[in-house]
Amino acid sequence: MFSLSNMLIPAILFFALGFLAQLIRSDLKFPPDLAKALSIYLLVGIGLHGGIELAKIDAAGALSAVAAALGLGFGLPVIAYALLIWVVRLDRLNAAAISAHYGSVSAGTFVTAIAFLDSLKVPHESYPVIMLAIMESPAIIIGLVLANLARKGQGNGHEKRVSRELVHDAFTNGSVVLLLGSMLIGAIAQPAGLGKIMPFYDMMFMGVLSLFLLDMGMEAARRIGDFRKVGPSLLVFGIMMPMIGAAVGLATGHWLLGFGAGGTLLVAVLAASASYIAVPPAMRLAVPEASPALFLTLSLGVTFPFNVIVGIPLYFWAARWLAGPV
Amino acid sequence: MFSLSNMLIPAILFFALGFLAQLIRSDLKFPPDLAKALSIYLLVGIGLHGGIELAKIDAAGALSAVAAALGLGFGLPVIAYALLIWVVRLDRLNAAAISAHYGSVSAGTFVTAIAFLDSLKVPHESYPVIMLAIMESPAIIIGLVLANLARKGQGNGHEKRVSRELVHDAFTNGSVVLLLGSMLIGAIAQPAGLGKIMPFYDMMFMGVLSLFLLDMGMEAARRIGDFRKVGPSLLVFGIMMPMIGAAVGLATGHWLLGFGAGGTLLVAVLAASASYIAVPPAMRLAVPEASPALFLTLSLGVTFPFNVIVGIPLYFWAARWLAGPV
Amino acid sequence: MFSLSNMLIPAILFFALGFLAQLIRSDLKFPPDLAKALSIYLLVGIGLHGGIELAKIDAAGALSAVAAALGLGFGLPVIAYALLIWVVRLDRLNAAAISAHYGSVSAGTFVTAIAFLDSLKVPHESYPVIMLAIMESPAIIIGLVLANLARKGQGNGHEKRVSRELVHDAFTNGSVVLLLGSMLIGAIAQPAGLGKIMPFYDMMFMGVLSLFLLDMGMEAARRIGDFRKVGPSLLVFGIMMPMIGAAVGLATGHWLLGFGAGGTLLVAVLAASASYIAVPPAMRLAVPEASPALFLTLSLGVTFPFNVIVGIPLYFWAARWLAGPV
Amino acid sequence: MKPVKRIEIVIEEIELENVIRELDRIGVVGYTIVPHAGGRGERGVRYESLQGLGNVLMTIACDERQATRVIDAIRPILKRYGGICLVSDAMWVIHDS
Amino acid sequence: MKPVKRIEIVIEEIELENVIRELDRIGVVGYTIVPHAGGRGERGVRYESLQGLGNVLMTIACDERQATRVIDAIRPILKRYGGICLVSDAMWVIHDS
Amino acid sequence: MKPVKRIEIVIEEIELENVIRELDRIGVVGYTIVPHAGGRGERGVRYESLQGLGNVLMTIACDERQATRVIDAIRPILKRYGGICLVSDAMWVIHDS
Ligand SMILES: Nc1ncnc2c1ncn2[C@@H]1O[C@H](COP(=O)(O)O)[C@@H](O)[C@H]1O
Ligand SMILES: Nc1ncnc2c1ncn2[C@@H]1O[C@H](COP(=O)(O)O)[C@@H](O)[C@H]1O
Ligand SMILES: Nc1ncnc2c1ncn2[C@@H]1O[C@H](COP(=O)(O)O)[C@@H](O)[C@H]1O
Ligand code: NA
Ligand code: NA
Ligand code: NA
Repeated sequence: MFSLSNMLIPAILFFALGFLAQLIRSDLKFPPDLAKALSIYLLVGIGLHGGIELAKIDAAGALSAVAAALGLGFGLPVIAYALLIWVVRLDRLNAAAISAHYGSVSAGTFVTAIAFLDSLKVPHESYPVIMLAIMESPAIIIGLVLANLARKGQGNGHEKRVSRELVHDAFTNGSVVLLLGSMLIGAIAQPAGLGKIMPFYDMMFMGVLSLFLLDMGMEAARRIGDFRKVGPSLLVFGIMMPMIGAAVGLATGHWLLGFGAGGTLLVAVLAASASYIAVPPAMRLAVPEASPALFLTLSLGVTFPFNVIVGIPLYFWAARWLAGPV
Repeated sequence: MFSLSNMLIPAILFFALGFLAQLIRSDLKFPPDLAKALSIYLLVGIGLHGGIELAKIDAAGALSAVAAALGLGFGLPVIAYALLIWVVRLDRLNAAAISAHYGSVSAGTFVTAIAFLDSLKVPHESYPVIMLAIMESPAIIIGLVLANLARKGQGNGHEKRVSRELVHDAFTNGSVVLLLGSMLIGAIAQPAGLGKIMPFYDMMFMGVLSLFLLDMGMEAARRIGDFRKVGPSLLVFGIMMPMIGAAVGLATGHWLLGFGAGGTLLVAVLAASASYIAVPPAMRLAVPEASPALFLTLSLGVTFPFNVIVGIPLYFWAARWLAGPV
Repeated sequence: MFSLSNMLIPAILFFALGFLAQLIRSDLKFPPDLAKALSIYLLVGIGLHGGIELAKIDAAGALSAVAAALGLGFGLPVIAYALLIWVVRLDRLNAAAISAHYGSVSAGTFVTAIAFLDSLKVPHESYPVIMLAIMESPAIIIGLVLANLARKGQGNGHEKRVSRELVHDAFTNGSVVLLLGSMLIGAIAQPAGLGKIMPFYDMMFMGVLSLFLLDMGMEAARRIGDFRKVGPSLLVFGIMMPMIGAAVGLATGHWLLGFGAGGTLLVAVLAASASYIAVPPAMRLAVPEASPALFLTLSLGVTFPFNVIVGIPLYFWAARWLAGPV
Repeated sequence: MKPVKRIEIVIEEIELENVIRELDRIGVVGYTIVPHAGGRGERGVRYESLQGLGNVLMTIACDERQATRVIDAIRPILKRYGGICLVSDAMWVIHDS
Repeated sequence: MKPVKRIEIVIEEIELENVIRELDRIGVVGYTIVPHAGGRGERGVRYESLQGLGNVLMTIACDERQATRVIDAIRPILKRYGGICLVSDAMWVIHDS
Repeated sequence: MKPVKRIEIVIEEIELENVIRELDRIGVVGYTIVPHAGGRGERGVRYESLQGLGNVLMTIACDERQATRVIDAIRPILKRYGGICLVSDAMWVIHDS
């Protein structure tokens, strides 16, 4: 079942190609607007698919998925924070900013996991898509709370207004709006009309993902220069934290939500992945004292490649082991 | 036949999503170049489809459609101008600029109407596509003439050159060139080659439209801030004028051109819609004294959403009533 | 067999439309990032297709194709240089820069040739795709060598470092990385995953090409203003050199590589086409004394349109004559 | 022509909204924004990306009195989030003179 | 280095062609254009959009005599279509000196 | 506020890497880059395109001593590849003063 060939799915190969192109200092350039366009497309596509599936299923299942997502979104940053403070011995503000990234999710990793399942023809539950949409916000808020706690004693009045704005931003950021909005559209639009637009999202999806990952590979490799700044103990955190997250996610998916191997993998990936699109600007605003070189390098340069290349197959192996032989 | 479900076509829902995202001040951003790319795609797609259909039909029908388009393009701005001067009591230069917008057309609204017909599985004639291509230009020229008339007595020598350039621009603006050019290509290209490119324009069309309308919804909502500047009587004009235009269009489509319900709806939409891409820059150059806050807010912020959400189903109801039971 | 209808393939018609739009000074604008996006898509698409085909074929054939590509890449610039120096009597630095363009290739022309073969339902070998990927680099290096030879006696120390960088760039430029990388992915990725991404590259390919050529048509027409600077003898070179290249390519394809009419046409097109994306910036860096008005106008404004409109059918006629009746 | 202060500010894209709010508070109506900027400073390299962590370049022409107020309002933002602010002299070609 | 006037113009994208025509008439060869600019002034907010109603930023380095002619040519355009023009002093690092 | 030199450079996009290497050599840390620029000069019209032959606009604020070194390093590049470099005076609103 598990051979190298599982990793030869095109999405991952394109990620590797982008990584390599950057390593050999190719002049290959990806227009930033193209990356934005591809990410809009992917989020809408995920949302529509999720919405169509969700329209078919029961509300009770959806509710427990929502509850699990909230639990993960609020709980994981606390675990990350504790590790960063007590084990890595990082200062509190950087710890708060980094924690928020690990409580949130990476849609790119999520979709790569779906591509992985597709390539093995393993089915999966549709609830994890709701969880994806929901997990962005709580982590941002917890990050904010941790940062405000950390600042106690340093006294600063201006923070209140920023905090209020950030809570607003946490719930209205572009990814959340696109995911939830398209999910709703997928659930309520009339089927004939949906039938007309879905080819655009079905047939191109994996191809668009491959181009997106090509760019993300370049982006990840660009971060390698900052490894020095990050230091060895944080780099280890960038690999251990996704594994801890994945363990929590596997338990949640298997025991709490009762998913099969496919769905359990997706929950593990949600818990293991760290945001590198929505959370960085939020933390930049919320905790300007924290260094983007740390949180971006960890989420984009360490955890993202680790999950895409090693994590997904590893978590799936565990999910399969939990789910037992089919 | 007419239930809420008619409005639940994805194109309209995405428009609403964009509108909402802007209202709740989401940080969702659409790269301007992406909007330009989608609009190029849509215009070429409309043109190719139209051209393929037109290659099959008789020249006489095409000629009367062209004549009707010219009539609407020259006539509607005059109606709009009269209303603006005598009823709304607007100054002549702003009235001239706004009139030009209402004589021209909105390809976005036109394609949304096609999506609407598709979702009801109602067929439509192909002539309206030629009318779409033709109606951009006359309105710009009439706007220019009205503005020059308005300026009589104010004396200004520099205008002549600008006018000459604008007549050139009216016939060579990007939308016109793309529509007419692709229509010609659709009509004359050899079928085997067309067969290779049409999947790109067929299967993605409604999906691309949904993304385009997502952005247009945001753009429309951005205009709400200027409602104050526009004032109540102009806002009413922004809703009445499309209905007057639609009435003229319905009459033209049904009686003059003898179209069925589908084709009649499309002519009504051409007459009812106001340009918000090609005409604004033309009027900005031609009538710099006129306020973009007025003409853009009316065409993009009032008439466009009205047509997409209320107008299309309403005009179709009327078209059906005229066409009689099938 | 050869009628005007062969030229009515949509790709060529869109090129003509773009050319015309620019000639009539339409305000049609193509966002530069869209052109970059389309070119990334096309290169990846060509690469994947090539890779899938190459996985099926024997290494011996691939090796002789590689050898032929290297031969053409190193040989053609020398022919071009000799012509420019002795016949056109151009200065050595401009001659070096221009020669490099003609030794390299134009992926846009290559794909137009594939569209041409498709429209005639003529099959072709898959080796030419490797040749496309390989021919970018040698020409750049030869251009550099010729320029350095030309500078002998003028003395300039700074050149060494630039040369070293340029050799690096020649092998890592974006087009080369995308082509070789996707070819490798196409060859090694597991089939199930490839099956998921290929619809994106299959069904849209010719449609995307049509939009790309629309922009390239505008770009080519923009160069017409510089025809004066180029002068008549260089303009003639811009038409003769592709024919000489095509002759060499036809011979290589037919006799050396033993290809059929389709494959022979593609080799001819590789030899006949001049680079207008990867080589211009390389020559700008390597030979800043050379005038971009000369090399860009020749490759983009003369040779590219000539090949697309006249050259491809002409070379195919010759390829067919060589290959004999099927 | 009238002598004015030309204020040139480079800040992170995500800070732009805050700066405009400050300008509104002070009553500065006019400014020009150039997006897609990158750069390097004490806080490392910045470039346009999916995250919106690139820079924007803002130019404000105003009289000396307003300039002082703009600078005072901008300074804490620069302190907190980084960026630069340069002030120089220029002549404003007024439309009607 | 040679002292020059640095003219900085912000105009609507659609006006660019007209301004370049004026520069050609005057004989100014060199200029730099930054597209995609936005801004706010007496005529409200402008931003890049489908309509091409965003701004461009144009910088011209020239001697004082040419500067006067550029300003005279630009002024009616600014009056009619809006925008700003700032003039300041700079030293031009000439290539060959 | 502290008086600084404001160096403004327009070069071809493909030259950017070389210029940054020179800045690194000199020890200049801060600069701002605006991409997508076009323009016209002795070497004809330049605009953003597939070929990367458009311009970028680079702004550097530094003290006079560094400015001299930057200019010396930039001059041969301008001579070889074209472009312009303008130097003017400005006041830098320092974050902490
Ligand atoms: N000396 C400088 N000259 C020009 N731009 C600068 C300079 N220092 C900083 N910047 C710009 O300001 C941004 C933030 O600077 P910093 O907060 O120092 O990292 C950088 O990304 C640059 O775009
Ligand atoms: N005081 C100012 N400072 C900087 N830019 C300005 C100023 N006033 C106007 N602008 C720019 O000029 C454009 C047109 O201005 P206006 O014609 O006054 O609306 C605006 O969109 C701004 O980009
Ligand atoms: N006088 C000038 N004023 C402003 N920008 C200039 C000037 N001359 C040249 N440039 C810019 O520098 C680039 C290269 O100039 P050149 O090397 O003279 O062709 C041009 O494309 C312009 O962007
Ligand atoms: Na997570
Ligand atoms: Na109309
Ligand atoms: Na060649």
